[in-house]
Amino acid sequence: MVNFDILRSGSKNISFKLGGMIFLSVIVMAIFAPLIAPYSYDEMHISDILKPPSSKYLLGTDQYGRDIFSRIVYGSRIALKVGILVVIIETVIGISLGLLAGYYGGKVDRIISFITDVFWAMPPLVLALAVVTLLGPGLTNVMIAIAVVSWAQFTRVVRAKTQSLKNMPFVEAGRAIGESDISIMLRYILPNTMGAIIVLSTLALPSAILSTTAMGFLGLGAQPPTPDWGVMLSEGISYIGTAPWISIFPGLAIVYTVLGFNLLGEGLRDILDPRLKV
Amino acid sequence: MKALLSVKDLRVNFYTSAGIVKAVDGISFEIAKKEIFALVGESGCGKSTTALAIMRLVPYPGKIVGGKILFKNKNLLEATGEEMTQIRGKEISMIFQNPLTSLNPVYRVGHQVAEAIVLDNIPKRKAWKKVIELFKNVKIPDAEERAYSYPHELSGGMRQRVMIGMMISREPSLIIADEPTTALDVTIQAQIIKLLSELRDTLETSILLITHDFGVVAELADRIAVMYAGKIVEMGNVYQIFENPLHPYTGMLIDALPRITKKEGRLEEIPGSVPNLINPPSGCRFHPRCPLKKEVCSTEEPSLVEVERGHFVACHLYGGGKA
Amino acid sequence: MEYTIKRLIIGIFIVLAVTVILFGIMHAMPGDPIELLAGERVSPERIAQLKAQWGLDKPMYIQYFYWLSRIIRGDFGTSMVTKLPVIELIKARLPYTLLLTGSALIVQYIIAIPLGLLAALKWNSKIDRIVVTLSIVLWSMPNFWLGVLLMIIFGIKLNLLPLSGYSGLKSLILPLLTLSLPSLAGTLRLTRSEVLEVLREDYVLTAYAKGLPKYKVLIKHVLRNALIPVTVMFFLYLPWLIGGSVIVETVFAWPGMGRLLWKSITVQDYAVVQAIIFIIALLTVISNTIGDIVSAVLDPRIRESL
Amino acid sequence: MRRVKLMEKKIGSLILFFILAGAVVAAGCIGGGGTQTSTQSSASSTSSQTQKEVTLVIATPEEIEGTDIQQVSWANIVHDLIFQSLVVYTLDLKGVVPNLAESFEVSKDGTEITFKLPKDAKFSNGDPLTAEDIKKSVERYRNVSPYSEDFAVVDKIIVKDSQTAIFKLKEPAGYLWAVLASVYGAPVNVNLANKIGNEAFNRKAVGSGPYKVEEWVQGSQITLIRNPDYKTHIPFVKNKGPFKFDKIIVRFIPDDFTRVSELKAGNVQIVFGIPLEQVATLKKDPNVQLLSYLQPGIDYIMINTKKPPLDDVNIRKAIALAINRKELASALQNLVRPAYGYLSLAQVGYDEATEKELQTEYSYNLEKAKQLLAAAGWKDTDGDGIVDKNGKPLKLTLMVPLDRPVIKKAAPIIQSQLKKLGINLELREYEYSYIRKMTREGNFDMAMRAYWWNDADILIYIFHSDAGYPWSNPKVDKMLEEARTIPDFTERAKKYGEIQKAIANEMPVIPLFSEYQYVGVRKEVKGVIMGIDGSIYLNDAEIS
Repeated sequence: MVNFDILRSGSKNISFKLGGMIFLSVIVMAIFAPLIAPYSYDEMHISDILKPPSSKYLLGTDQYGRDIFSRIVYGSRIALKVGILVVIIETVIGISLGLLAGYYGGKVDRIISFITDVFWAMPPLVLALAVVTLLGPGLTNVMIAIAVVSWAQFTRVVRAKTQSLKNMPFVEAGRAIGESDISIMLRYILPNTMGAIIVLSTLALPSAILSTTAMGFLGLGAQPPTPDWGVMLSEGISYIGTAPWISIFPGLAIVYTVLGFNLLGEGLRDILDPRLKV
Repeated sequence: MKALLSVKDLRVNFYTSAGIVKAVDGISFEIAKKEIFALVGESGCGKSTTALAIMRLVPYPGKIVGGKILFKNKNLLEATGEEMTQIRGKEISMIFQNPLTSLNPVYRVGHQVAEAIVLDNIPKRKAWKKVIELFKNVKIPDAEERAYSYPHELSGGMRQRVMIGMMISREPSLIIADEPTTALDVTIQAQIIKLLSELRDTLETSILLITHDFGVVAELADRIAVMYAGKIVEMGNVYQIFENPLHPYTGMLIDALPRITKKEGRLEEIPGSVPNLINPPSGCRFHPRCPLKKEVCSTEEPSLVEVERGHFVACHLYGGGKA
Repeated sequence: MEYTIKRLIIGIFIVLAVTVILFGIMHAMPGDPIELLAGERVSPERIAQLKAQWGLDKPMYIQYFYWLSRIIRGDFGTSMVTKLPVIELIKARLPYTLLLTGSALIVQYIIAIPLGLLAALKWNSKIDRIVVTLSIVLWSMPNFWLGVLLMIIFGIKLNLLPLSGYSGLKSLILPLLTLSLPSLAGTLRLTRSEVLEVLREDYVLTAYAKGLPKYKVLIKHVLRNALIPVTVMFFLYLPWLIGGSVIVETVFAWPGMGRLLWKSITVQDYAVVQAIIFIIALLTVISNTIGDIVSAVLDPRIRESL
Repeated sequence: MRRVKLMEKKIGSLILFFILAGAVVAAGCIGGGGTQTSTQSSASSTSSQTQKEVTLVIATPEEIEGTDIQQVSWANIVHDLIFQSLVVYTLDLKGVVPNLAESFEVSKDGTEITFKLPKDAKFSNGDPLTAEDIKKSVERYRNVSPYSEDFAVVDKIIVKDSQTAIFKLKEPAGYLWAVLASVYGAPVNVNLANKIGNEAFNRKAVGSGPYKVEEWVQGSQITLIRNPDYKTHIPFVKNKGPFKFDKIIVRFIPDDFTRVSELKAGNVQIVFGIPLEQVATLKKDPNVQLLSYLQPGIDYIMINTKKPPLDDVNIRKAIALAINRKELASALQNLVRPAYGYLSLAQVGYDEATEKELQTEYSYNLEKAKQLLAAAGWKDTDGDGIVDKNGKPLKLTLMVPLDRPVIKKAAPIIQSQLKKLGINLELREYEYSYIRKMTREGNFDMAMRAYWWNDADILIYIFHSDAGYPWSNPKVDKMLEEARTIPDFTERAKKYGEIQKAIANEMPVIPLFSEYQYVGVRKEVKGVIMGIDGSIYLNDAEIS
């Protein structure tokens, strides 16, 4: 059939741009939080409890009279921290196991695949809950828990990619000139799996953030007075009748950020993953 | 002679984010009944696009932007989707380059052929019988068994035979064969070529042969059009082209011939490469690669002129410029 | 086939591993059901006494083997909290969870597949963009948040639907939506991308070339092939079908397995958690295998490799 | 090959079949449950003659563990409806009055309590309820209940005649009333329990309460139908006979928001466990009335008196003084009552005088607190706002129970109040029971806890050395042991007054407040009576 690759190349991608912009805006919010936020995130105004949005409190105040806007701004730091750290842990585990399994195959592969399957067979949220209940609540433990339940997907992808790559001529070449297995994995194979990994990470990040909010909802989130969006939201829900702003705005913040990352991921995949390039 | 298909000034553009690509840029040719007409050129020169344009199957982001395609004096470019459905398979059918990807992996090959046959409201059982006999016609051994195989269970040659069987099943008056042999190895190629020429005689169909392989052309074609960068640069009957190639490009293609068949027809011998069609070279599009170029070549675009009866060429060497 | 059998054997080991891990986690957790339940007025001695009654004083591996041997005999044990047989607790909730998740899954597929197809066919058009963006937005919502919003709108402001619990099929609607909308987005996008891929296959051109009318091409050649992975996906959902959704069931006070599971984790009702996880793990393995078989049945190329 | 072809079709239909089957089966089962109840209800409605049956719907946050009060570790409204205690406290907790028992008397030395049962007393399943059953109940309680020690002081029970049971005590025990007057001490139909086994009995227990279990839909609700034989001798209720609702459905709705929404929507008439953030709205709601009662006990901070620097009483007192309970209360929208002593007025043994005394001594005084810290050598030398002693800043962690909403809400405020004192307090949220465990193991700095029991005797489980917490004091041990044996209510209160002062003097535990508890009742429900400790009486209740 006609070959369109020349024609397709460099197709510009809306969702990527949009996602990128949202992503940047969150970054900016996180970095310049102290400049943007009018108050500190834990500053209580006992006299101004549950005040609706006003010029004094842009998005109103919560049950302690803390400025919700400020908390949301600072919260972006938490969200990013959670997302990024979780993804880093996942990718590190995923890549190393995936590379080993894919490259060596045989017993190594069977063992690693087995472990992966085991984690695959556990209901993620349940496992996460169990882990957090075991480690005790708190952001760090939540992050660990989420990473523990969701690294498997990375392993699977990297493994598959590696398998398809390891017999490619350029890898053979590497072997021919006597490169060590490690350097072949890191210098020949890994770079070629990066596309997939980047896509997977950008998509894993928002789901990490969502999982955190879920944990927060079940009361296993960050420790007060940390302005974690999930915790803010779930605490606010009980005020939804009297003071909807407490939960609505953090909710929107979550949707905004997660949406941004999802768009970014979608875009990246369209660009990097030839299977879906149209 | 009365033309079965005549393409007039056909233009197809691809609208990519990188820019507009004039994949087919105003080409015209005719195909008579029972004639085998070959469209030759390197990949990316627009010959396949021409074929798809005739089927009205140009894929996104391609668009037919001008010209006429008269088939039996009916302009296909004005036909409705419904009418095209009637024409496809029944009047014009198309054999594709890669027989593996061109058959649906999840259906038995017999089924896929029968699917076409039943369109002429022939009862299923009859249709199956017809499939078997078609398979016999295209020389598929123990056809009854094969009809139940899945594509991946067949060799490349067999699959291409199935494709051919499928495309002749409704006795179309024109078959477009897009690189029918490229994906096959040499021995099989010969068989398929033989099969095609026989079919032309038995079924009295015309064939539009799309290929980059002058070997195939030499064996099959009556008339030939050489395409370069979306334009026809030379057109004539098989003797005129082979005995007396006028356009330097044609010459090079023919010179490359003996080596082609060995090297599965890659044209390294021709220096330079297919030009970028988003902003094609000024003047004659071939001049950057042309050994005999004059300065007009880079400024003026030569037009297609008839230098001897039925032998056309677009080149300044033959005063093509005056037009 | 022997490939499938091999898969199943590995599967059994997977299930065992899962139970071991969770058993480990559960028992490593601080405190145990007895302590969790006992009020202020229970003295340390009494607690020790009760623990002995439940065999919690034994070393962990012994407890595990007790549990295992009981499971093999099909006995899921007794809940320390309710003192009722676990199987009974599960039986009581399974129908509700099946009703909720089952119908959620149906709705999800019924809506997602046509939309996905539409989006793919109208690729890059307005419709496509709208559908895709919408699905990503849904995809990006915390589902308890979505649930509460729905509650406020339909339950309180409009007062159209029951808010919580199970009182007739009407109370199914809100949890159903909350559950299916986000996951719907997933299926939709899968369908879309698969269809897009198939649409670029040569055999689709072939189908047109031999004169098949558009609808035939779309149904027989495009959908038929594109839906293979979507169908397989369906089977990977099955475990969740039984497991229920912790969050949605909590928000809507739905009397299902998810809530039972969550509550049992918080009070560390070992027997219950173990039983449910065991069932889910088992189901995961089984449905993965079914997934293999189905994809084999649907795709002859894979059939070879089995 | 053709076979496989067939299979393709099969799978397709199989998928569909599965889903449908699933849904149908599900619907089927549920429908089954439904029909079952409906038939039942028609039966009961015929029994309640002409007028159509009246149903009351109650919502509670937690599902019951079981219906057998002797097997569960905590009681709720369901048990109050199934069982009937021999006696109850008066609404102000100043005395005890008969309930199931027709009358009772206590011997002068307080070691002998005689209960007289009405001659026609019955269990809700019709079995006769005699003195023998009282005896059996107590014995069973001693075996199966986690609180088996409640009756430890009972030496033996003498069945004088079928209607007279005499409790012989090892020593006088004022605190025994707390059990006898609570549903925990209520008689259960032991014969039946033995016949059908504890497991079955826990599913459908039988007492002599105003209602009997009809159907318990696990994870969802329990349906109770009226016990026509019910009879009570409580003086402060008008209706001594069966209740006015043919049916009471108790729904278990864990999610606060949902539970309250259901009350607003009128789908339930009575809701327990109103979260404090909803109180304001509900007070405005014209269709809802809020009944409030005070927590029978206090929320407090326990301090690890063995762990430096908290082993220094001055620091503990400094912290106590730095906590501004008034601000705390207002921050919690005055839904709590500041506590300076260790008992709330909803507890037997509370002593007003002591409370006042402790209040004057320990109410908020940041200056004094700072002086105490300085005296102990903690000053802010590096001006970072945090006091330090030889270079180490004062950093403490406070364990916060995440399953106790009010305490959880108070924690960050205390955090910010102690900051003013120059203490860097870190919060750590855990399950309440985990915190109890950690405190028992002495593995903590400070921990927020609470107790709920309407008798001062609860103190013995916190402050007596046997309770196993870091702090103990032999003098206090002795006082606590004495206090439980005092039969006279006012005498006992005095004793507990001294005890509280003795404890406060070493401040191992900082009292914070008692929570106001709210029960939401639809306006159309009239005649609900509630005691100051939250004990609720529906005898006179009816829907208008």
